Order: sequence, then C-alpha cells, then structure tokens
Amino acid sequence: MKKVYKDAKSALEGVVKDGMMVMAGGFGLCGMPETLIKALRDSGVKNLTCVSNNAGIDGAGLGLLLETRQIKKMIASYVGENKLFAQQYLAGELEIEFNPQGTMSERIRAGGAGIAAFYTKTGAGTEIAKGKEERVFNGERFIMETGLVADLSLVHAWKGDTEGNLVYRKTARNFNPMMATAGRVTIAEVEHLVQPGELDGDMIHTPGVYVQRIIHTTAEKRIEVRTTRKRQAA
Amino acid sequence: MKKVYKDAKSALEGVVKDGMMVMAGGFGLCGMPETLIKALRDSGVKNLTCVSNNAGIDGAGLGLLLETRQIKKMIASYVGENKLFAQQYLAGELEIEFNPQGTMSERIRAGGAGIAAFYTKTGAGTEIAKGKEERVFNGERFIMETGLVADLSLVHAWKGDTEGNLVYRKTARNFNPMMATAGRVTIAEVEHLVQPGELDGDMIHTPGVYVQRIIHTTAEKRIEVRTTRKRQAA
Amino acid sequence: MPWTRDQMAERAAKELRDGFYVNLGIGIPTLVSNYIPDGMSVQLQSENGMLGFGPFPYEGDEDPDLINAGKQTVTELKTTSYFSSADSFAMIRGGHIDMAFLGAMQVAQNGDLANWMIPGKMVKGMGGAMDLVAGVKKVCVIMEHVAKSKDGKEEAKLLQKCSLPLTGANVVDMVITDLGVFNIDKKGSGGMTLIELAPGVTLDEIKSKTEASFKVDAKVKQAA
Amino acid sequence: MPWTRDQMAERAAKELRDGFYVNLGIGIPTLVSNYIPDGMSVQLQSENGMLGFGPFPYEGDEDPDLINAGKQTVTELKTTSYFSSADSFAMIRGGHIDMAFLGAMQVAQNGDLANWMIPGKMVKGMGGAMDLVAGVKKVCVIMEHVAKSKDGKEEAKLLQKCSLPLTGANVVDMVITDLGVFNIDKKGSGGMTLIELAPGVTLDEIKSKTEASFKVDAKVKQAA
Repeated sequence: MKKVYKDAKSALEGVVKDGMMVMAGGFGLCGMPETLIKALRDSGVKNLTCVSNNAGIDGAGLGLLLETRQIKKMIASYVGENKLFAQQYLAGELEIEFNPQGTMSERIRAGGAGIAAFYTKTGAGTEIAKGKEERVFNGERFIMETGLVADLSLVHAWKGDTEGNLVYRKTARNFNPMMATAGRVTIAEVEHLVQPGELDGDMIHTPGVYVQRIIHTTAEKRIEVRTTRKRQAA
Repeated sequence: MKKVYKDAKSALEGVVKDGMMVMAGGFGLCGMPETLIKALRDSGVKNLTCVSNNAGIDGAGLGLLLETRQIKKMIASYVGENKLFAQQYLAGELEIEFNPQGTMSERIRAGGAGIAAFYTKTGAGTEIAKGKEERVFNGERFIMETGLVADLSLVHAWKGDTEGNLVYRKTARNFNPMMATAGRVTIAEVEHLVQPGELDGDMIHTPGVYVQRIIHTTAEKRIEVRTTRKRQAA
Repeated sequence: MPWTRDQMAERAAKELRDGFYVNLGIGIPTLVSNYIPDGMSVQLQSENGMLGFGPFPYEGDEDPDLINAGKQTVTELKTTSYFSSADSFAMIRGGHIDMAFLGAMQVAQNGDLANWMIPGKMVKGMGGAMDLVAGVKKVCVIMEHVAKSKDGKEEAKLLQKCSLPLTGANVVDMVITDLGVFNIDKKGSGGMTLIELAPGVTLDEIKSKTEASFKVDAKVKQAA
Repeated sequence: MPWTRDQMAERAAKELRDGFYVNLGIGIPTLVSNYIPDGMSVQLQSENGMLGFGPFPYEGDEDPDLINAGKQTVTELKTTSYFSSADSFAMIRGGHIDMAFLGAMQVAQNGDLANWMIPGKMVKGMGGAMDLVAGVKKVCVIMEHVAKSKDGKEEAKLLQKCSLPLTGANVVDMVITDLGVFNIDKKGSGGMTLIELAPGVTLDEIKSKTEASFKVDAKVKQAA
C-alpha cells in the first residue's frame, strides 16, 4: 500500500471533482497546505465548497482559488484579510457560511468521529442559532450543530512517515488534525518525509489510518503579521 | 500557584466528599492511578459513583474500594475480572450503569469540552437505547448520549511538570486524557515529576490547565495478563 | 469436514486487502493475524488506544504499559501510534477501520448481532463491541455454526431473529462458521446468502443446522 | 479624567488572580499582559492552539509556525503547550479558561454582547468570539464608554438592549470603560451595577453617557 506520491499534482489525480467539498488546514497562512492548494488550483476544478478557518490572503492560500473563481462557497469563521473575497461576496459571486471557530472545529472533529450532531452553548440566542434546534440542559441554552465530512481534506504537517503518521509543529497544528480525520480522502504535505520508526509512537498527532496520500513539500512558509521587539543593546 | 503536593493523602485533602462522582483513568490496571485510589480508600469517603472503564481486579485498582464498600455505583464498559464486583452486584449492594466503551469515552470528552450531548450510532436498536432519544441522520439511526462531568478525576501519567502538563506512555494513555478534562478537580500521579521546559510543548498530551494537583508516584506497575512467546534458540 | 478454528481464521484472512486497518476480537478472531499474507500491509487496531501492534513479547520483555484490548502484553512496530480511548473510538465510530472480526452468540438474517449478555446471568458489560459493530466499515463474525450444550444438544446460532439482547441492529456483513460462509445485506433487503461451504459439508447439513432463511449463491449450487 | 487605554488595561489586570488561565482579545485587551503583577502566575491562552505564550520575538527570531490568534508572531515559554483548534475550543467551551478580556461595540444591561457585525457592512466573521463568551468562566469587556462618529457625535454603547446582532446572550460579567467599571449579574436578575468611577469622573457624567439602567454600588456613592 503505497501512500507516497511524487508531487502534489499526482497526489490529486483521481480524487478531484467539480462541486466537491474540500477542507484545507491552517490558521491564516500558518500551517496551510500551500503546495496542495496550488495543485488544486492548477487542476482547474470548479464550484468548490471550501471549509477553512480563513479564506487565505490576496495571492496566497485559498486566495489563489478566489482569483480563479474556483470557489462557490466558503465555510469559515473569519475572512477579514482578503479584498478579493469581499469583492466577490458583495457581487453575489460567492456564498459564505460563517461558523464560530470552536463550532467549526468541533463540527469537523464530529464528522471524523462519527458524531452526527452535538449541542453547544456557543451562539445560543444569536443569529447563528436561527433555524437550529435549541435545547436546555441544566438550565442553560444549547444549540444543535451537525458534523462535517469532506470529499477531500488537504493538510500540512511538519513530519510524516511513509505510513501517513503525522506530527505538527507549534501553532501550525490548528485545524489540520481534525480535517485529516474528516476527509473521505486526506492528502498531507509534509516538510520532512521520514521512514516508519523515525517518529515516536507516543508523539504522533495524526495516526496513519487518516492519511491516504502524502507528499514532500519544500514551499517557503510565509509570515502574515510580523511583530517583533527590538533587541536591547548589550 | 503551587500544584505539587507531597503525597496522595495531602493532594486529596479538601476535595473528597461522600456521594461524589469520581473518574479514574486506566484500562484494566494499565495506566490506572493506583496511588491515588489507595489514598481515596484511606480517606474513608463513602457512597461514591465511580466512572472507570473497568472495576479493577480483586485487590487492585477500584477493587480496593469494593472491598471497603465505598462504591455505590459504577459507570463502566466491562467489569469481567472482578469476583467481588459480581458478589456485591448480585446482592443488590452495587449499582452498575454499562456504557459502550466508545460512548463512555466520548461522554467524558464531551463533559470536558462543554458539549451537553451528542448523537452516536453506537447502541441504536439495542437495550442501551432504551429511554434515549433516537434520531435519523442521513438515513441512519443515532441515539443521544449526554456529557459527563465528575467532581474529581484521578489520572496516571508517565511524566508531568510542576505546571501540570502531562505526557502518557503507550497504552497507559487510554481514558486518562479525557478524564483530566472532565474533572471539576483533577489530580494527577506521575512517574516522573519534572520542571517546566523539560517537556516539549508539541508533545504534551494534557495541558496544565486541566490539572489542579500533582504528585509523584513510585508504585510498581502490575501486569494483568502476562502473555509472551519463547525466545528462539540462538 | 467442518473447518477447524485455524481454518476458519485462515478463511477469514482472505477478506483482508493490502492497506487495511483491522480490529480483531478475542478468541478465533485473534488467530486471523497468523494468516495475513506475506507482503500485505495490514495494521491491527486495538481499541484501548493503539494502531499497529505486533506479536506477544519475548519472555522478560513484557511492558505493563503496552497491552491489547484483551489486556494481554503485546509489542509495538515501527508503524505504531498511540492515542486516547476517545480518539480510538472516534477512529472506530467514524468509519476509519476497514474491517472487524469478532465472535458471536447469535446472528440474525438481517445482520442483527448478539454477543454481550445472557439475561439472568452475570453481565460483564459490552466493552467496545457495540462501537465496533456500529462503526467499522465491514463486520465479519467468526463463530461455531451451532452452540452445543453440555448434554450434547445443538442450538442454532444463525437465526431468523436474535432472542438475546442485541449488540447491534443490522451490523453484520459476513459470517464465517465451521460449516461455511454467508454474506448479509445488512442495510438492504437482500437478506443472507450462503457463498461457500467448508469442504465435505453438504447443503442439506448446513440447512438443517441453520434456523435463519438464506439464499444459496449460484457457485455453491454448482459445487454441491 | 477618564482612563487612558493603558490605565483601562491596568485596571483590568486587577481582576487577575494567581494561577489564572486567560484569553486576551485584540486591541486594549492585549495591553493587559503588560500589567500582570510580578510573581503572579498567569498563563495566556491563544485560541489558535497554544497555552502559555510570551512577548513578540526579537527581530530575526520570528517563527512562521508560532503565532497568536491575531496572526502575530509570538514566542513560547517553558510552560507552553500546543494543541489543535478542536482541543483549544474544548478548553474554552468546557469552562477551563478563567477569564477572557475582549472589546465590544455594544453591551446590554443583561450581559448581552455585540462585537462581530454591523448589518449592511462587509461581514468578516466572528472568529472565536462567540465560543469565548459562551465558554469562559468570567467575561470582561474593555471598551470606550461611548462611540464617537466622525462628526463628533457620541453614541452610547452600554444599552438597555443591543441593536446590533449579538455575539452572545447573557455573557458579560464585567465592563471596564474609560469612565468606570460595571458588574453584570448575567445569569440572575441583579442587572448592572457601577462599582467604580475613573478618577475625576462624576456620577452625573457617566449617567449621561449610559443608556443602560444601572445601580450604583454603595462605595461609589460614598466616594461621589
């Protein structure tokens, strides 16, 4: 069972279809599967529903798929950094479904975990609750949210072995582990592709069962908001 | 904010109350917080509801609390290895609520995660579903299960730092991480108590926010079913 | 001649495919791991939180932190990963395990399964069985075709309807017994079909020992 | 004289207790970290998956894999742990974070909060705000007491009822503005109470700039 593909293009072959739902990891540009997203753009696939916390920025991440109008609908929690998004949305060319970030991450986890729906306090009594079931548990208001499963999940990890076991690094972990579980097909791009045995079994974030295809990526990681302090003079 | 206590007895002071619900990690004796359970027995607390995958064995784990009749009710998935349990149950001295193992672990996770209830396929159409809401999603039957929160959770970890960050070892992880999140108070016993900075932040299984008290344990780890194969002659 | 326990396990192993992730119950299902074809990659999942485990350890190498769901000491492989019980059952319930082999007291022709309790007897609990049968993609039961009581009386285990409390409703895809192999269309209306007979076992014999209604696959008819 | 942004943050920091786990929103709330008393252990949570973060990195030390929820580069501490977004919001929703400081457009006297959208304008999304206000044990809003439009007109932000779409219903425990501090009995019927005035601010001034009904704590009356 070979999971390793030579590049992003070949890893996407046979799994890309117009109108499909695609999850993409990342919080802003941090931990985003940039190499796979570029290949998805180049595949020419259309009418995608994309599930991702943000919509990338102009010229990077899912912003690339907005330029080419390959996205029909976004499910996201925050899309503030993207002018193209605003334009297409205001022109009625793009649908958006906002999910509170915790609800979105839990919906993805639920989808991967065989949980059809769950009750959360988040959003009870707000517009988000409209059309959703409300229910009181222990005197508090909860609303029902459903699990999300995607046709394809694209994730970015720090290290991965040829079995598909993945390890993430620092805050680049974010949405990647849940999305890996919620894709009917999950493709991982990893910065370091290693042999089985090189990762400690206690320290694997995503077991290989969740990853069907894996590629090595050498793409540069970009910083979205560079904030620093000055070094003190010695 | 000092989380480190000198022993199990002092760690239990002020948090033990008759009639409370206690979660205890472990799968059989593997990863079971033996030192804390002994101290709980010695505290003399009564009428406990215990949530644990098993009920220990005769003379170890929660079996200790059965000997002293400190348990009123067990929530568990499998209690096969315990004669005392069977006796007390058949004599009507002990209540038992069986939960499918996956439902039990998910109820504990939900309790810790602020999820009031969730829908699972597990047990739909069986006796477990009686009195529970059934609901169809995508043509399949699901039943509603509720989140579980305990007054006190006792967990066992391999390493822990003074901030309460925990790392588990191999299959001794089992129920410990979820229980750590679902206790109003969580006490951890660790085989290696280390200083902050000695654990890699990417490799912490239970963040310190979930652990209120921590002790060092030196108790021997027992094997419940020793199975081996013979070494080949050289 | 009916199949032995090992032959049943060997027959079950033919259902494995390269790349499968598989959960094995206790008893005969455990033996299936002895018949994984060379060169085929099959990872075994243990619901207490381990994916990819190896054989029993050599004497003296037992690790109290390294056990399978039967609480037996096992070994790890290069591919092994560990996770919590919640994550383990998320994997099971979410449909990520390709196949589960397990034992049964009764199976009904609609795929209902009973294997966790006998009313009136001490109940030990269902452990992870209900989650496994509800969540795993393909559920294969391996069991003796009939139950033999102490006085030698035989009772059918493949039934029209289970009389014991269910472990799962409409969950079994395949049943391998010492006499033959059945497919069950658990979600549809296709019912149960005999697809294979153990060598020397006749259609009449298996019919006489089966209370459930079942069709007979063309291939079996030809051979019979 | 009304409090400055830094003085509001300093006042907010007085709500911190040793051992607290705290989430800070963007804007004035971020400044609160500058006023954590020496010797007090306060761990800052960042909802993108980090517990315990430090100041901005020195120039040249920025790490693209190490950012806060505002997507700014930050540093780690010896106490830092990382986790997924699902685990992060499990922590938040499950009530394990002691306190959240955040900004607001409007707060109502019953604890309703509006801070995520203005109908008719481009909507950016609520991010993690709805989860934070629903899940964190104590929610403290830090904001200017009134909104000033370009033509200098002032509009009240502390209201009888929010006119903007809510971020959360009955979620705010405390409001710190440039003019004073209010408690809100968000789950009960106690309403809103002014518990502190900024130095030199009069009760009349704060009343004139507040549309919400509020009680005045005895200590404030004495001081006034």
